[in-house]
Formats: sequence, structure tokens, C-alpha cells
Amino acid sequence: MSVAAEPFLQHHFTTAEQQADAGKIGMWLFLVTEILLFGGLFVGFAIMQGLHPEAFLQAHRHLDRTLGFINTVVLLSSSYTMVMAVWSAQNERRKRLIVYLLLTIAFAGVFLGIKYIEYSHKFHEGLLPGRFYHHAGDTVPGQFMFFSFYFMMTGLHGLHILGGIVAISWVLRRAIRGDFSHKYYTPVDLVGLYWHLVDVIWIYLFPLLYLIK
Amino acid sequence: MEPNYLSTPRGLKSWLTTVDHKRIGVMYLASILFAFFLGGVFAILIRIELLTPGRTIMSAETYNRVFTLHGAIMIFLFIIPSIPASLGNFVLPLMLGAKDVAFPRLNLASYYIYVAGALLAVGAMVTGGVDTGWTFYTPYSTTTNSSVGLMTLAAFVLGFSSIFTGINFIATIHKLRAPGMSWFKMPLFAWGIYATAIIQVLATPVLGITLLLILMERVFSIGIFNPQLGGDPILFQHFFWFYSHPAVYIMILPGMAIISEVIPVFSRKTIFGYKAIAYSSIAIAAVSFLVWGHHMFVSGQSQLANAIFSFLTFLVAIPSGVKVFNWIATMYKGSISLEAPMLYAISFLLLFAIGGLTGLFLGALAVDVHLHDTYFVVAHFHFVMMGGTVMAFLAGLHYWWPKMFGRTYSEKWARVAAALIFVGFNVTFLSQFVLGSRGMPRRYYNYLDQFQPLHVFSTVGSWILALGFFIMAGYLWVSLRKPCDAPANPWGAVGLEWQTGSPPPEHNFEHVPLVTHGPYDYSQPVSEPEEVQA
Amino acid sequence: MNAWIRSIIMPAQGTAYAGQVDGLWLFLIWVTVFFFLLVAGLVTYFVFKYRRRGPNDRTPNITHHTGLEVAWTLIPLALVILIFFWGFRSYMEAQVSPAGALEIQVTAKKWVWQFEYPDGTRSINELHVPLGKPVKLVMTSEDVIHSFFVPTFRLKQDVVPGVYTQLWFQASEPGVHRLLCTQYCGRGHSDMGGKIFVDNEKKYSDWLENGGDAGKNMPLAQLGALLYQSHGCQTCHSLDGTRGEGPSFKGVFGHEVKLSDGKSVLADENYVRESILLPQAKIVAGFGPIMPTFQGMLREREIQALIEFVKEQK
Amino acid sequence: MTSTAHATSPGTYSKILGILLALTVLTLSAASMDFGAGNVVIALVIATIKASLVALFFMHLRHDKPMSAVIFVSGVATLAVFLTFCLLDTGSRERVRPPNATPAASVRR
Repeated sequence: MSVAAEPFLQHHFTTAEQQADAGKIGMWLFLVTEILLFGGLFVGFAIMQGLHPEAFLQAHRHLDRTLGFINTVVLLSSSYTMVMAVWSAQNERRKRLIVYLLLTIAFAGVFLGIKYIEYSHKFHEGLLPGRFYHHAGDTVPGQFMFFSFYFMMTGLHGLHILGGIVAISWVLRRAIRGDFSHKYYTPVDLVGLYWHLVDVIWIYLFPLLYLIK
Repeated sequence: MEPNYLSTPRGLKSWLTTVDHKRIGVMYLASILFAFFLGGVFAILIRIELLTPGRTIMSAETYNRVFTLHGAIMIFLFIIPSIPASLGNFVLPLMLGAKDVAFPRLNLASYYIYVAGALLAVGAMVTGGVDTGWTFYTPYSTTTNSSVGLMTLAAFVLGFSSIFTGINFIATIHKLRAPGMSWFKMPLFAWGIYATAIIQVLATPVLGITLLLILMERVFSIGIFNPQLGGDPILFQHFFWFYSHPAVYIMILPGMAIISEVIPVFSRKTIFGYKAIAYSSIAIAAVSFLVWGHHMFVSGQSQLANAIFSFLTFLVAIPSGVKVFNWIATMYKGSISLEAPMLYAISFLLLFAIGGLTGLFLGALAVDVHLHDTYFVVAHFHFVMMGGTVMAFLAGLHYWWPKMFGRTYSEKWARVAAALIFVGFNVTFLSQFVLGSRGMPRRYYNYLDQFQPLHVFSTVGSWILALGFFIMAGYLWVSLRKPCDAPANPWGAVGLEWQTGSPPPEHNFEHVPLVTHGPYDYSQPVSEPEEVQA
Repeated sequence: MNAWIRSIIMPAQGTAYAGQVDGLWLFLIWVTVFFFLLVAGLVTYFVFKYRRRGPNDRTPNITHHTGLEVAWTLIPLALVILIFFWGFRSYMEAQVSPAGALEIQVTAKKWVWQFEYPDGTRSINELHVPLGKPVKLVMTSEDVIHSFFVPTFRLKQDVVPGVYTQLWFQASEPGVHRLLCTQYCGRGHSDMGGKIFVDNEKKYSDWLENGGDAGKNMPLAQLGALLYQSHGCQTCHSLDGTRGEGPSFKGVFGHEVKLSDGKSVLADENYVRESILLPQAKIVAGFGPIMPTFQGMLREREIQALIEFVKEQK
Repeated sequence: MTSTAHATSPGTYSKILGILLALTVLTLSAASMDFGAGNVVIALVIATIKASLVALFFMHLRHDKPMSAVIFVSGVATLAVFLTFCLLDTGSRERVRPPNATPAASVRR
């Protein structure tokens, strides 16, 4: 068998393609669980928004659309650099792979930085989730619930960004070590898939939270 | 003796760090059996308390914790991982002719996640217990001061263990079948596990977010389920049952999968309607996502939703019925021998028939309104879960026991235990159908005097059940203490898992098997074990 | 045969609707019996007829039979669709209340049922309704979810905080019917029961006129004991000194009571009265402020009766 | 190794990024206009187009083996089922409120 020739091949697979396909199926299944995890929050948001449309409308005005827009651009760009990293790995451009991975991490950092600015602004104004909400001068009751969802959804998303940074850093280390070739780049590919999903979730979060009408 | 997965490599560390699906399966088996024991102890306590109305041996607060823990442990720690994670882990790769599951390290991780979840559950038990019932209904669960936080965290963690097992199995079935094993040459057990894994992956995340929302509600008062803050407590039930109804099929589908294996072997006959059984598993998985609202017929859910959910619920009856008829047809003109696995399989057929048929009562709106939240539901649920899944689990355990441990057990005692369990089960739960029909609500500590005779009857049944399980524990323990004596293929089965040693070698097969026959080809004389034992 | 099954399995019928439900219920029982006997009969017959006779038994290779499979798919399908429509039709009947039904407000809380009649009369754990008149209940809860279950009426409806749910019935059997809570609601869940009194028009209006004052001619302490049971006091306050959700009544009266704010107070008539009407005013040390007020639900004489009852618990 | 490897060129990726950014600007400007109930629809349609582009190109679904797409779609479909039935129930509940009732469901904060 060719096992010895391909050190990355685990003992229970016979071909590299089989192993890569299995990895891909596993990753997509995992992404589906992520969709449904966030999905629960989306469903809750939709129903609560339906019950309290006026409160949600008023509350969302406290969000900064410009920052939300910038963050969307940042995250879309990071998706681009990530897919370019995958492309570089496929084509054995190790230098470019490293650069693109670094860029992706940098974008992720910028995203979290902006999120931090937004959060501290909200904290300052008393726009906190649930019982900690103490913003003065509300005209419509129930605005706290919007912020319950805002913090849960963006918080969970932020945790995923953090997880993504860790995963990309791990891939980066392996890339520097020279683990990848056009025959074996599954880790880059899979982390890329994860990263794009985090992007897709933000694509929905942005209009739902920042652009309600 | 030839080296096998049990003997090499040696040492505790080699077990704790193993990525061998067989060892992980065995570790799961030990863990879930312990959970089953624990849950069983709580069950016996419940039954003793219900011997008399009012206080028998414990206070109402204690009783509420005991039935909650019985439910939570049995559901989250025993029955959901029971068949897939223990027996499935062990035999699925063998049946497919694979050396391992697709992601062996993930497999080990999901075991440790399970252990972590179990420890959290124990944490909840010792820090005051939980008194919400395993269903965690809001606003009770968000206002009670028992350890709901820890228990929801435990269930959350256990959910991830379940998800990872599901992901692993789907990838394994897709990519690791032996050469020649097309989808329709796959054993039906694999089909059942596949359908189960689909539900595990698609439904469990919603449980995760639901439990997280309860935690958030308790910590932050986020308001979503709190009517005083403008939330909707009924919405919680949607969230909960969106997972927990499909979860019932996570529990029963693997049971059905085992029955599809055991009946052909012990009837020595080709399975009847292979494709119908395979497709019905997938159909059940698909429909399982469309029926959760039948838990909410009296919850204040809209009448329109009630009608739609009621209708869809009845559709589940069809694939379930199809399976039962196919199994019975498999026995027709067979060569039936009644060894312990077959006894449990037949128990399954009879008890699951009752469990399934009483489901019709609960799907029919007008009748369900009366029976909902009574002992009728308790009895129905136990007929499906214990009469169904647990019987199937026991069938599988006895069927694969020689394969897993290379040892035979006392057939005589196994039959005695099977008989006791069957009788005890019926005494315990048939009476509960009558109790519920007459208006005995569930989760009642105190009850009207008129119900006492039936409660006593039921409690006595639980003791018979317990005796059956003690005997089983005894002869299985004795079996483990003796040297390996099981032949490679004691039942004359044709499945791939029987074409290797008992217990199997570390990497399952000496040579990668090539599949040319269907999985239930019993019309040919069964090849003798000596020939295949390479 | 049907009557026999009814007598063993089903509660008595308190409404015409219950009879309707039982029709479907009986049908389902027969369906179950039929299919169970079919399964059990075939399994038993096959196990016997086709038992293994030797180690080299050969079996025929029967893989499927299309006709049979279609039959056992379509026949059950037709059957369950029939059951669905039957169940649905009866259910809708119980949902749509006729115009002009007598409307009674129901409030559930841990662990009592409160009823308010159109004329403002209130009662606790005892619902009085006229025989043969449609009655509509509009229900809500003050704390967690409860469920209003009357087995003899074959009716059940969750009672949800923040939401109003409803239920209607037309009692056809005079007498007392059991009311039970079927949604788990904590320690007193199984004691959260009540009685539904179905009386003829005359008796019902008499009861209303007296304002439900059943204890008019009763000695105070005896009336107090009755109220202690019927108003749900017993779910929290024991008489034998065991600690419940609230302090036991045993030996309270005439003694100093330690309060949660550190002060103490003598348990006299005024203290007991205040504790009934304004339960949050003085909280006994070690207990939560969870008791609901009974302001407006008790007559002066009833309050006196309860005070008298507490006095007696030495 | 997989067939997805060389199907898409960096040029395509850049174009997709361009479209995504343009759509982001579009959704922002659409939100500042008033289409009544149409606003939500427009926002969600644009988001879905963006998400589809990311899935098809960045996540390679366009050239990947169909299995990945099947998994992805079944996940989204499951979520759709969940959302649909929840909305169906909450949207069709009969809101009973007796005339003399205090509005218990009103928001405290």
C-alpha cells in the first residue's frame, strides 16, 4: 500500500481522496449544526420581534449602522483572503498561503476591535441584556429584549470569530512548518469552510439587527 | 490465544487514550450501563414512594427531584447514547468492513465530552438536585431555585457528544464501506444508525440553543420565555420539542435497527422487504421533524397548528407499521430458534406493537386532550422506550456479547432473566395505561385512594423487573470472568462482523473483506465458522 | 363488551361531549386489540410452526411481495386518516363555545384554583356550575403553567401565565366532579385539585345568592378548618409543625414571631388578619415573600373563622 | 486531489468579493428608504443572495461533490421547518382577553 508514501494518510483510509471526502462531509455536517444553533436564536428573534415590533424598532436605533457596515466589509474581505489562502494551498504557493492566512487573522482582529468599540458604547449607555438594562428615556417598553438578542447573537458570533482565529492560527503554524501540498490541504480547506459560515451568519445578522424597518 | 483488541495494547493508559472504536464502544457500554443502573434506582424509589398516597418514604420535594433525575439520567445519559454510542460504535465499522470510524479521535473526544456531561449532571444532583422534570418547562424552570443551571449545562454538553457521534457515523457510512458494499448491500443496522445520525446532527443543536436560552433567562432575565417581560412561555415548548420529539426517534431507530439484524439471524432467513425497511428508517427520520407539536395539544398552541401536527403525527405510524409487518414476514417459513437475543426481539415486537398502537390514542386530538399528561402517556412512553429500545438494546447486547468479549454467557439464566423482564415490564406498565385512562395525572406525589391498588400492582412489577436485571448482571459478570470461549460466529450469521475473530483483532480484519452478497443471504448454507476464521 | 371496557378503563361521563370522545376512544381500543392480536398471533404461530428442527435447516429466499407491502402500507394509512378526522372533529367541538355561555374567570396559582363568576362572586378550589348550561372558562395563571383537567368531562387545557386560554363544557351529570392540575408546577402539584359542583338551576342560583356562603351556620373554628382546606392554606402551612413553603400554624398564636427584618411581633388576631390580607407586610424569618393576598376573597366572618382556626392550633 | 481544486481562479474570487461589497452598499441604502413591509423582504433577499454567493464560490459548493450541497440544504431546510411551524402557531393563536382583565402580558420594563 501507499501508506508509507503519504504520511498524512490515517491508517483506516485507503486513499487520500477518501480521507479528504470524509473530512469534508464531517465539516459540512458540523456547519449544519452551527446553522441550527444560530437558527434557534433567529427563530426566537423573529417571534419576539413580531410580538414587540415597536420596541425592536426603537431599540435598534441605538446601533451604529456605520460600524455595522464597516464590520460587514471587513468580514467579507476576510472571507476573500481565506478563500485565497485555500487557493494558495491548492496551488502550493506557500508564501502566499501564509500571507493570506495572516491577513484573515488581521481582519478578524479588526472585526473584534470594532465589536469591542460597539459593546463598550452600549455598556456605557446602559444598553445591556435582560435585567441589567438601564437605559434612560425609553418611550416604548420592552427594548431590553432587543438587546438580549443583540448580545446573545453577536456574542455567540463573536465567540465563533475567536474560535476561527484559533483555528486559522493552527493552520498557519502548520503552513509555516510546510505540512501542506496540492495533495494534502484538507485542514486549510475545512477551516476555510468554517470561516465562510461565520461570515454567512453575519450576512444575516447585519440587516436583521442594524437595518430593521 | 491470538492477540485481540481487548488484550493488546495493555494497560489502563492504552484504554483511556485509545482511538479504537471497539474500545470506545466498550467504555461507552460500561458508562451507559452505570447510568442505566442509577436511573433504575431512581425508578424503584419512585415506585416505592407511590405505594401509598401521600408520604411513603420521602417528601414531595424529594420525590420531584427523584422523578426528574430518573428522567434526565435515563434520557440524556442512558437511552440516547445507548445503542449508537456503545453497540453502534463497536459493530458499525465491523459491519461495514471498515478498520475504524471516519474520525477516531473525534470519537474519543465525544466519549470524554459524554463523561464531562455526566459529571456535570452528578454535580447538579449533589448541589440540591433538579425539580423541573426532564422537560425543563418554563417559567417553572427559570424560577425554581434548584440546580437547573448545572443540569441544563450537563444536557448541553451531552448534546455535543451526541452530535459528534452522529457526524462520525454519517461520514463513516458514506466513505468507509468495504469494497463492493453498495448502499443496498449495507446491513439494515447501518441504515438505522444512519437515519439516527441524521436526526442527531439536525435536531440536537436546537436543544443546545434552547438550554442556553434557559441559562440566559436564569442569569440575565432575557425575557424570551418570561410572560411578565413580554415573552412567550409556550415558545419554549416549541424549542424543546423540536429537539425532543425527533430525539425519541434517536432512541427508537437504533432499536429497530437491531431488530432488523436479530430476526433474520435467528429465523435463518433473508430479511423480508429490505428496501422498505431501509427507506422507512429514513422516512421516520424525515417525518420526525414535522410532528413535535403533538406534545402541545393542550398547551395553548393554536388550533390550526394542533390540526396540522395531529395529521402529520399519524404519518409516522405508516413506516413504523411497515417495519413490524416486514419483521413478522421475515419469520414466515424461517428456521426459528429462541435464544436470548431472539427472545428479546420477540418481546420487542409485542411491546412495541402496544407502544405504537397506543400512540394512535395520543395522536387523535380529542382523545389526547383527555389522556395528555396522565399515566397513559407515561405507560405509552415506557412501552416504546423500554419495551422498544431497551428490549432491542438487550437483544443486541446478547447478540453481540460473544463478539465483543469473546465469551459466551449462560443461555439458561439469560432466558430466565428475559422472561422475568418481560413479565415485570408488563405488570409495571400495563396497569399504568388504566391509571392514566381513569385520570391519574403524571408527576403526582399524592393521589386519590381509588388508584392505590393499581399503583401497588405497578410497584410489584418494578420489583420483578429489578430481579430480572440483577440476574442478568450476574450471568454477564460470570461470563466476563471466564476465559475466552466464544467461536467467531456462534449464531451462524452472515454479517461481516462475524467473519472476523471473537473478540476481533485490533484492526478488525486480517484482510479487507470484499462484499459480493447481500447482507442477509441465508438461502445458501451458512459458511462454517472454522472456514472464515483465518 | 363495550360497557365492560368502559367500566374498567374510562371515568364516568359528565358531559355529552365525553360520550363523543369515548366513541372514538373505544374504536381505538378495538383497533389496538385487533392489531395486537394479529401481531402476537402471527409471531406465536410462526415461532411454533417454523421452529428450528436441525442445524442444517434451509429456508426459502423470499425477499419481498409487492402486493402485500402495498396493502400493509395503504390500509393503515386509510385507517389513520379516518382516526385523524374523527379526532379532529370532536376536538373542534370542544373548542368553539356557543354564544351566550356563562363565562367564569379562572386564575391558577401555586397551588390553588380561583374562580370568579359574572356577578363578582368568588370561590376557591370549588367551581359551581348550573346543570345543562354551557359554561365557558377563561383562564390564566399568576406564576407557572398549570393545567385544568376534568377527567369526567374529558377536558384539559393548560393555564398559562400572561396568556388567556379557554375551555367550555355543558355538564349533563349533576353531582361533584374532580378537578386536577396536570401540568407539573412544583411541590404542591398533586394537591392542586378541586371540585366542580354541578347543580340544578335553583341550587346554583341559591349558591350564588348566598355568595357561596356554605358555612353560614357553622361554628367559627369548624368553618375555619373548612376554609383552611378549600382555600389551599394547607399546601404551604402545616398543622403538625413540619416546615413547608410557609410557617406551620402549630403553636403560632399568642407567641412571638421572628420576622425577616430582624424585628419580632406577637402573633395576635391583628397579626393573623394582616397576614391573610397583606401577606407581604410581615415576612417570617427564613421564608420567602410568596404568599398571595386573599384581600377581597374572604368575607369578614370567614377571616374571623380562620383566625379562630389558627388559635386552635396549639 | 478533489475535483474542486482548480475550478475557480483568483479572478473569479475577486469579482465575487466585488459583488458582495456592492450588495452590502445596496442593502444599506435600501434600508434608508421606506418600502413598508417590503424593507424586511428586500433585506433578507439581498442577504440570501450574498450568502448563496459565499456558499457557491467561497465554499466551493458550485464545483464540489453534490454531497456537501445536500448536507447544507438539508440543514437550511430543517431550520425553515422550525421557523415555519413556530410562526404558524404564534400567528394563528386565538388571543382571548376578557374585558375586565388586567393586561398581564404587558411589558414590565
